[in-house]
Amino acid sequence: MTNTMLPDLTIALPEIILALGALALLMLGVFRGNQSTSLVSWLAVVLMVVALAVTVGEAGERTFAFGNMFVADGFTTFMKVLVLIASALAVVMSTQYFKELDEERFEVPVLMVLATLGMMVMVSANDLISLYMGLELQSLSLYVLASVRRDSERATESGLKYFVLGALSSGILLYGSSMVYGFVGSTNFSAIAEALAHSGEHGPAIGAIIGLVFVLSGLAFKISAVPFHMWTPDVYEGAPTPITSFFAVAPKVAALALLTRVLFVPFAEMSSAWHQILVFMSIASMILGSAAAIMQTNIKRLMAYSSIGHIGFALVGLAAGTEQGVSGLIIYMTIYLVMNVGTFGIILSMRRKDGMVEEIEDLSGLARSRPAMAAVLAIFMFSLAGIPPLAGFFGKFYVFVAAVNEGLYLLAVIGVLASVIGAYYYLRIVKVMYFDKPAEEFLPQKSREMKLIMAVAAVLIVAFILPQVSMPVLESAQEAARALLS
Amino acid sequence: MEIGLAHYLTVAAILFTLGIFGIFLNRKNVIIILMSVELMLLAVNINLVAFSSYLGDMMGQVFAMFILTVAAGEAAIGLAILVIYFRNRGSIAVEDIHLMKG
Amino acid sequence: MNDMLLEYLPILIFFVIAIILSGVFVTLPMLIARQAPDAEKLSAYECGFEAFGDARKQFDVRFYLVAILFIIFDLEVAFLFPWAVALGDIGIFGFVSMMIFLGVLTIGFIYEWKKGALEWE
Amino acid sequence: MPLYPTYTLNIIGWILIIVLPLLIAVAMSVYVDRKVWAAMQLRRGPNVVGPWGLLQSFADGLKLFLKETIVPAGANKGIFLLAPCLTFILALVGWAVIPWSPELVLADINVGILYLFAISSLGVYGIVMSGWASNSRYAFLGSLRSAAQMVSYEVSIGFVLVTVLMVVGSLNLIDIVEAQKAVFLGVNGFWFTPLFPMFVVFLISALAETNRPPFDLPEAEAELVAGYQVEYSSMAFALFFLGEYANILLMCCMTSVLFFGGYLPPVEIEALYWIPGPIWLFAKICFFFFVFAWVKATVPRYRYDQLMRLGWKVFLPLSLLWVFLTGLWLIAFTDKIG
Amino acid sequence: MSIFEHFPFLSFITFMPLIGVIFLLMVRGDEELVARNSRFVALLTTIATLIFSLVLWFGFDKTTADFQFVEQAEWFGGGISYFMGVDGISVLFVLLTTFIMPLCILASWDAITTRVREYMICFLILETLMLGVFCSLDIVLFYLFFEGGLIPMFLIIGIWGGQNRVYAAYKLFLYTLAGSVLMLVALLYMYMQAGTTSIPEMMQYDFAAGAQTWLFLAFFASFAVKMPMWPVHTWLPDAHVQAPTAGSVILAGILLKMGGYGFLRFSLPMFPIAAEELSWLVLTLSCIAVVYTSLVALMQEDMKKLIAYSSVAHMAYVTLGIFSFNTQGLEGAIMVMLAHGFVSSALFLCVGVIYDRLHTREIARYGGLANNMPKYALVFMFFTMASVGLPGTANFVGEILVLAGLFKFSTWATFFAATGLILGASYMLWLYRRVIFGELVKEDLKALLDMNRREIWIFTPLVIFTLWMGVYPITFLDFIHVSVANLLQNHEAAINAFNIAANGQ
Repeated sequence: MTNTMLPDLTIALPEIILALGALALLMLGVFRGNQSTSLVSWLAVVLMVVALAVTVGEAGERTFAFGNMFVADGFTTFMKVLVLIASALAVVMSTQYFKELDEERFEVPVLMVLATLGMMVMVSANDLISLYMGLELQSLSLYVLASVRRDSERATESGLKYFVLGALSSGILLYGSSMVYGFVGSTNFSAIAEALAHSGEHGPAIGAIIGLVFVLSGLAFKISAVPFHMWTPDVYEGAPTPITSFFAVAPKVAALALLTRVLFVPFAEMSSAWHQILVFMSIASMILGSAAAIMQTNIKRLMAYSSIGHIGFALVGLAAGTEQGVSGLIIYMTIYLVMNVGTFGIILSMRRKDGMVEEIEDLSGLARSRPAMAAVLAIFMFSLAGIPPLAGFFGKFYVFVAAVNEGLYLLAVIGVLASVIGAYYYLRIVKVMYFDKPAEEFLPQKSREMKLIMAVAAVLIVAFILPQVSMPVLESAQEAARALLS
Repeated sequence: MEIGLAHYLTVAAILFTLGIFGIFLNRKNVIIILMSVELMLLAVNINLVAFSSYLGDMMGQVFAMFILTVAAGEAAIGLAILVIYFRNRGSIAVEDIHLMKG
Repeated sequence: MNDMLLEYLPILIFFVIAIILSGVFVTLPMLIARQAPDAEKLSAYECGFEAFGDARKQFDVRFYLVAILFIIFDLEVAFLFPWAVALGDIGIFGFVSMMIFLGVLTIGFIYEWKKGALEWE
Repeated sequence: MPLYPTYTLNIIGWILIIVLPLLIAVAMSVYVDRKVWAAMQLRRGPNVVGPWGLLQSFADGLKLFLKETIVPAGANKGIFLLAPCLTFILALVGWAVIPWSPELVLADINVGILYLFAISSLGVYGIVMSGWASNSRYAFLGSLRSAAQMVSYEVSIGFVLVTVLMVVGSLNLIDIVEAQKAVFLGVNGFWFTPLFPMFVVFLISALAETNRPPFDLPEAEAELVAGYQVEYSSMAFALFFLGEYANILLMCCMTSVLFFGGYLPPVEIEALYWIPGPIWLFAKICFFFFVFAWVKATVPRYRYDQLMRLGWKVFLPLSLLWVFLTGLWLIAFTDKIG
Repeated sequence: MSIFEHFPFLSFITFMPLIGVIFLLMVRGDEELVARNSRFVALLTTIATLIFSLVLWFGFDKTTADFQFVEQAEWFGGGISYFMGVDGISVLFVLLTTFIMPLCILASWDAITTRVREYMICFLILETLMLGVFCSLDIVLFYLFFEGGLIPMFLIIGIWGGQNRVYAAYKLFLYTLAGSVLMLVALLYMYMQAGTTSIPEMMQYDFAAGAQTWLFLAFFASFAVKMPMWPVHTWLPDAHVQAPTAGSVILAGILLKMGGYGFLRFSLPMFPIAAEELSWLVLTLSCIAVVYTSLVALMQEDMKKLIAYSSVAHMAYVTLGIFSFNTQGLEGAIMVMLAHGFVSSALFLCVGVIYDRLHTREIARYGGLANNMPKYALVFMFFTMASVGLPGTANFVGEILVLAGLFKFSTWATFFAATGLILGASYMLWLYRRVIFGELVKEDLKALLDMNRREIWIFTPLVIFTLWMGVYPITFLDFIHVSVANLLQNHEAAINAFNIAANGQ
């Protein structure tokens, strides 16, 4: 028994490291008190880096563990790397923020590590049970993180909303899982795929299709795809900004990875059933994300709608339903990560004497008072809008290539038109920064790490046209997609 | 009348629907929402156990156990968030949750 | 009706009898004894003072904390029950797994302890 | 199928055979309680009604029966009356699964201990409902305190049960009792094994679980004017009272079954088996009830913070540790795990 | 030629301005000093680029239709490569760009006083992107440059523009973007069909006739906006009016040419059948544009707006020429584009000269400038005449070729185009009369000084080239001949093949 256990454990080594590390950090924090927050944060980052190294080091052929509940292959490796990078950066960005507020809590980095652990499990899930466990570990940590500033009305309200709708989505997902289990006969992805492949002439049972729809809806909540996006703007606005920046990237990557696996491994046979849904969600997300953002005055809210829109674009790749589409999705999420981390870095730097500000108007004339910051933000905005030659364009390029290749012309046309609408509000930020009268100056960003993060992100966005930068991403994305579908 | 799988599924479906309606139609109290969520999870558990017995497969019951645990954690966290929310706002009425509009 | 359910039939009947019994106990005095309510008698007892305000106001958050802790631990107990029964079948592997689980639980417990969730004064 | 009516009637008969003596036992236990208490304080206790005051409890009951049922104006009437009923019902139905001898058990379900655990957990509802429904501060606070106390100790009880289950490997109460046969040196009962500390924890937790002194804070007459019961009168109050004592007896019974060999004789001697199981069990229950009364008379009342500390910071870690140690013990000295 | 084959001239020229950007970023000191140094760095960079681009002028082999100065390197994988090269159609546009840029920098010398460094950075980046558009032989690369130009242009108009600059900047950006994203979808389709993104290879690929129509329309959406064609031209007057002088010059001189260049590079060779079938649409729109915008131009109160509308009309000639599918038409179209690059640039500069002095473009505010600004009046007159198409100036050659070509194709269209010529003459001359002639009555006008030496330096080369093109157009036509002939040959071959296939069924 012991011998058969050992290989299992090594496959999940990154997760185990994170789990044990989170516990150790919790103990460290609770014995040393809140003044150890920065230490705990840095150790959390170290932990994630170690997990990252182990993940990369272990990359290889597809292997299963824990009775096929857990899978590791090229796809999981890539997605985990993304998740870990996003999480580590979010931890770095949050330390400064809470220190300035004088509200340091060592629980924040610990919760972020736990959420990351949940995401890793999501990415590697090969069973409805492990899917649910990962998802919930992530979600529960995020609910707490959203309302970690207990004395802020907005933070608690956002936490409450996030919780209620998140719990609802989990319920829907579970109901779907139970239907799938009942009508297909297993919770294991491989077994479900096997069963569906032999479902005979009449195709899969109607119950299985209903189950799939419910599972899809539940996951759509997590990636905030329309029509399950309602929580996103409020939660983004209310949560503390570094937490929002965490929300915006890592969970989305993980949930999309999960969604991809769910669609392409167990339910590959039912692609005709989910294809329509994805096309609809994608179109609705792109349009709503672009159109609703125009009215916003709060930049975090704007980013919320922006992320809804971007999820719509990423889903274009999934809707294509091909290896090319999946690799487009992966590329999209990689670029999305860099852009969002950078943008939130800037938002976190919007600080005046009397605290943080987050209205778009506060950026007025930034180009005069802080030209470098304005230039960097402008780069991110143009990139988010998908204007070439910045990286954001390539993200869209690759998903649309996949869509067009599959003959989804309407989807592609609607997508590019939505991106034009989207360009309008990204331009508005550029306009405010460059064309408007200067508002009160921001305090300088003191944190060297933050400056570095923003600078590196901006450079990556600009330098993506260089094959030296882009080729590794493109190639590994293709490999990851191939690994998933093989 | 023999109680079969269909009956369990129907009960579960009714409970689940009640849960969803409880969340969306409820205009009074957040606690009711939390209870509705629990109701949904309960419905899922009924489903899973019924299927498990029907299929003669233990996985469903294992799943149900996991859901039970997570539901407890979820309830705990939900109540905790509700408590801090109440401390800030002095109300848990649903119509008061409107600081941010979108 | 299968045999397993049959085992529970006595319990069901027991419940019915207990309910009838308690119902009788509560209602009979209402019929037999003289009922003469008045406002003073029906007011809430506050050591002789007039009751003011709502009795169901906010209460100490620690009660709530205890409730939460109870949910968590009681659920773990619910996990331990089947485990304990099946311990003979699942062997050392099962034992170690559950000990890891309890270890995690203990970490959480230490956290609560250090955070003062268990303090009452 | 045609057997059902007779079967059911048969069961009803058995139930009445349990319930009626139980109610009498409860009444007598109140009397015994007061007698023991008085004796320890060198008083005489009730001695007026009937011979040696034996009918005192019945007189009290009759008095309550003829009292006016007062439902406070601000109360939720339904819940207010339901609460004592619930307490009483739960205190009774727990007895359904108690094995009086290997054959003599009303409902020999295979999850007996789980059933008992569940029934005793539900007890907290009656208390919370009464406190809430009374719409009175004392009642509300008292019920909260009582509920918190009960759930706190229930956690430890849960872990104690787990240690027992680990050794037994079954949830059936008869299995549990049988497993205690001659565990060590011919003594019947887990108290004579490394589980002894768990027995102590269980006994003390049982005191707290039933709001008995020294843990009778929730209804501390001096501070909270009887806590959640403050608004109750007449039979509603009596039901609480009866339920409480029935619960105490149930706890005594559980202690006997879990650690003292239930219907088995105390030691494994063939001659002792001549005395039937129910009598052994009854004797053990009496013994533990005496212990309860003894503790009430001699131990000073705990402060609330001390009580919670004992539950959470001593019993819970201790029982958690014991789960671990029991496992080690089973691995090292038995072939149960391996 | 050997040296040209190994040295990446095109990349060098294209990215040269970026080297200037790096220098600009390193400029340190107080605002005044930074501004002065920035101007010099930008000017030197553009002049250096111009000098290097002369290699194309002299090294270009006019006897072949092949792409020259070709560079190709692995880039994104999947067939997307870094592929640069010029042929007879594009080489002149590259030269036009490098030629106009120093003039733009000079024109902004005194006009721009705030954030000079950023201004110059935007211009240099814009130059790189514009050169890239004309040099790239890979559709992805092309699209990058094509779209990327929007960013600096948006900033130039938005930051240094006039009163209503935000509106104009938005309009420019969103109109152009909306058009070009449709082209993107078409590009993706072509990439998927042909399996390559290389433009020369794509020219060889036969797209299905049904698909061609859609592809053509998608490209049309982009190029028509960029051209701009009626009715999607409305962004242009706004952008011109609000942009700083140099911005208008770039816009009129080069950016508008991208649309025409796109038609020549993509629409005609890649979708010959659709181009033929839809030529009625293009011609109709162009004819409407010629007449309508000329009439609108007559009504204008604002000088820049007037010239902007005249640009729309001129660009309509370009489309008329292109879609008459014959040598005269195509060559004329290219000539009109080149000529318009000089002439309209010069006209905007002329407006800039007096705008810098009086800060208004309202025609009614001027009058009688001939009295105190004789040199200016002369230059202005020269370019007015050039715009009207006076023989001996650049426009004349192009317009006459276009009309000749068009006449072969459609008489009706020729009629409308000729009407446009007359209308064009009237609004330009009327503008000139109102600004230059008449009594010099207004006090502030009397104080105006004539052109200074810098301004004369700006106009001199423009005058020279305008005359050169008008008097000896062969120099330029030599570059174009072979490529155009090749283009037409392929076009006709494709049409014939299609017709045979259609009849054969």
